[in-house]
Amino acid sequence: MLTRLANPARFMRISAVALPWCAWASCAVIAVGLYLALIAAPPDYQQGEAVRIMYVHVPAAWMALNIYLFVAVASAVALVWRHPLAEIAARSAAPIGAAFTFVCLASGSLWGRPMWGTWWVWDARLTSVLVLFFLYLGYIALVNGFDDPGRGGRVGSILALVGVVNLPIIKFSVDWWNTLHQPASVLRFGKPTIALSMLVPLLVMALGFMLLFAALLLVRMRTELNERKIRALRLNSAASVRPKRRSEHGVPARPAVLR
Amino acid sequence: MSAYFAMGGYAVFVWPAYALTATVLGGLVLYSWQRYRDSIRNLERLQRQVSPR
Amino acid sequence: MILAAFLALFRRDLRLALRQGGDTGLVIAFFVLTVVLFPFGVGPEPEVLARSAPGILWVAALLAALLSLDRLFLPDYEDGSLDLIALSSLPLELATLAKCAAHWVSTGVPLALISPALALILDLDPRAIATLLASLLIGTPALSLIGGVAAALTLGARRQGVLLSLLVLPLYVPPLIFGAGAVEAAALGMPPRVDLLLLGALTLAALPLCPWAAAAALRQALG
Amino acid sequence: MHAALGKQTRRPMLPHLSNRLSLTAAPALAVPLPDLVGEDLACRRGERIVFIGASFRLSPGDTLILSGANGSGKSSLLRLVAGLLTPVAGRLLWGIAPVAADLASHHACLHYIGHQDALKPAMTPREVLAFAAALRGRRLASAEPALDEALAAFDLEGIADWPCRWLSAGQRRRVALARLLASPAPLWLLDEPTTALDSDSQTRLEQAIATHRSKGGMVMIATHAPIQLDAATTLALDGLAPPLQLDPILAE
Repeated sequence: MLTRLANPARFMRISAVALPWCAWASCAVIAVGLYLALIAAPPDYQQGEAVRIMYVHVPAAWMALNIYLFVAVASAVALVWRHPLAEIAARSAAPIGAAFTFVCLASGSLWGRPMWGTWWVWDARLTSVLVLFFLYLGYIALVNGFDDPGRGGRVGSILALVGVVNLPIIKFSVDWWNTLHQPASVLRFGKPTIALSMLVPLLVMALGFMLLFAALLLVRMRTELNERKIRALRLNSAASVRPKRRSEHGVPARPAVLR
Repeated sequence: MSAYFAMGGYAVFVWPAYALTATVLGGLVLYSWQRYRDSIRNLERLQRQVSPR
Repeated sequence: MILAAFLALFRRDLRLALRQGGDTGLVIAFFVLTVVLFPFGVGPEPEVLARSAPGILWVAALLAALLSLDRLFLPDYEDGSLDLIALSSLPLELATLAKCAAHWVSTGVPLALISPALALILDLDPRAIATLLASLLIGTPALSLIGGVAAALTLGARRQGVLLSLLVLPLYVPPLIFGAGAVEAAALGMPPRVDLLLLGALTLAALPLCPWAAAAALRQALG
Repeated sequence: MHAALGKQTRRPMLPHLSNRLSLTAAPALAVPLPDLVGEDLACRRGERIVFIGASFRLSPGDTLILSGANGSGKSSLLRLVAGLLTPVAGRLLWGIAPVAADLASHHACLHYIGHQDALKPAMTPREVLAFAAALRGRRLASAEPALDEALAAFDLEGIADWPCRWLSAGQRRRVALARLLASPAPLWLLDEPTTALDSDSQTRLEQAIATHRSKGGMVMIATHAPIQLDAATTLALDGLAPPLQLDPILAE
């Protein structure tokens, strides 16, 4: 499947069809999810209405982690099989992941305030998401840190792999650190056993976020491909302006099919 | 109706959470869509310049 | 044959770091200065300082190691020595290992050796000073190795200094947690063995993986 | 002699190649070296494809001069032949053995002198040459005579123990060139070697190249200076610029 999608022209055709579907589907699913989360779901016996923040916080946390894994897999494909489209997928997905991570942190902080009286609670999971957020920022800064976008992409792929290897280590060390310094709050931040009426909105919102990710990814990848075409056209128009001194035995005009 | 918006006293936390999510994700959607439209427009303009020659 | 080249590169880097007297002295001065600044911030009360001494010492050591990281590959990249090293009989992975080892010896070891003196300034519990020395000696190789990867990744980037610290700090969280945790456990009288073992595991894991990743990054810089 | 930590399986062709390549001060090579052949090489630097279809054949004792305007890819071709750059198309071969099969042995057979001199200000020329020889795996003890010979060849004995920050540009260039003789390698890749050299040093360089070629060595040189090289073939890179700059992702 992967190699079939490798051809950018085919990708553009497929994504042109898939994009509207993804976009409308994500809007519909998120709308349903919001209705379920804000209206249909019952308040929690302990936390009352505040539990509704969970329907945004938890799906965002899932997306934050899964998108980083997506970036890592795309980077591995880009490095191992020299797959140009995979590099563009990784580069386009990272900002979306960073946005979801930020949403997760902000909603977590807003949820922590009424529950534990502090805007930021150093809970193991929330702290790991914070470190993940810095991994995202590091990747995005590195990819855009070079003048030559190709160079940034390849180096970013290596960083994504280094990051994904470190993720479980960071998660383990933060949990270890958390057990050492038990934070002031007594109520464990863990999710209570979810009643079905609470689980459904959670899953619907998660599906909505996934479709939103897919739609955004396709838009950003198409933008990246267009920008590459623009750069190539500018490079060629600059090249054609350069005087060709040895035009008598001109090199055959076949485009060089390059690895 | 207003009781609903009070969110059992937690309105000041629940609504900002959803508003923030909407602004961040919505902002990213608008920004990406805007850049997408720009890239299409530039590409067509460049292709018109190159092809008629 | 390869060992001769490895030792040559290691000795040259070490001599350059020590001969110019720049890196090592600078790093130690930064370490001492950072630690000394804390009492001005949190106040001189001994029990406050003693309570947070492990964290202060480890964060300061970590930042001091971070300070001299961008000098790991950049001078060689700019004056063409990196081409020479890439074309030598030494595989690039071993070359990065040699450079990270030289960086460790010229910054990590001095930091560890001077840390007991600073522990006294912060009234750290005397029982923990031995553990502090051990944790820094075990942990700083991991800092140099992970830092080596970040330095190789950001080679030739715009604003390399800032970018390098942004990449490295999230990866420094595990060594910091285990290192400071070991010292704190010792200060509370508990056995620091498990923390030190975990820290040692980090360093051993970093030993093969980081040079491999750094070499891959250097090849991008050379090509 | 060469215990390469080869990750790939060793190709039968190359190891015996590197054994024969110990072009020490020994008399001329009994067994001739294979030719260095470039087939239809194409090179990309950053986003730009610099040249396509570059082909050449360099047999022992030959010199190849790369000519072309600035930016036509002379330095890129030298870096590509040195193995620092991977070609985007085409192949580089020793005789029939592709270089990509065993890059470590290929690196052992060449010297690459780029635009930069790769000198550390705090090190002296003697230390620089000793380090360069050690990097190529020469024991320090056995390298001593070769160091003195290299220093003498480029008239550097007087300043052999000055730190490099005291040296002028020409002296620094001579130290960089002295690396060619500090440890033997049959293939010399020289990028603008005569920059900042005075006429006396230039004749020393021409002499070094002549003796190297007489011993069966090969030289590939990118230069604008009128350097005196007899029976040298030329590869013009100007006509090889591709008409169509195609980004690989759009090429399919």
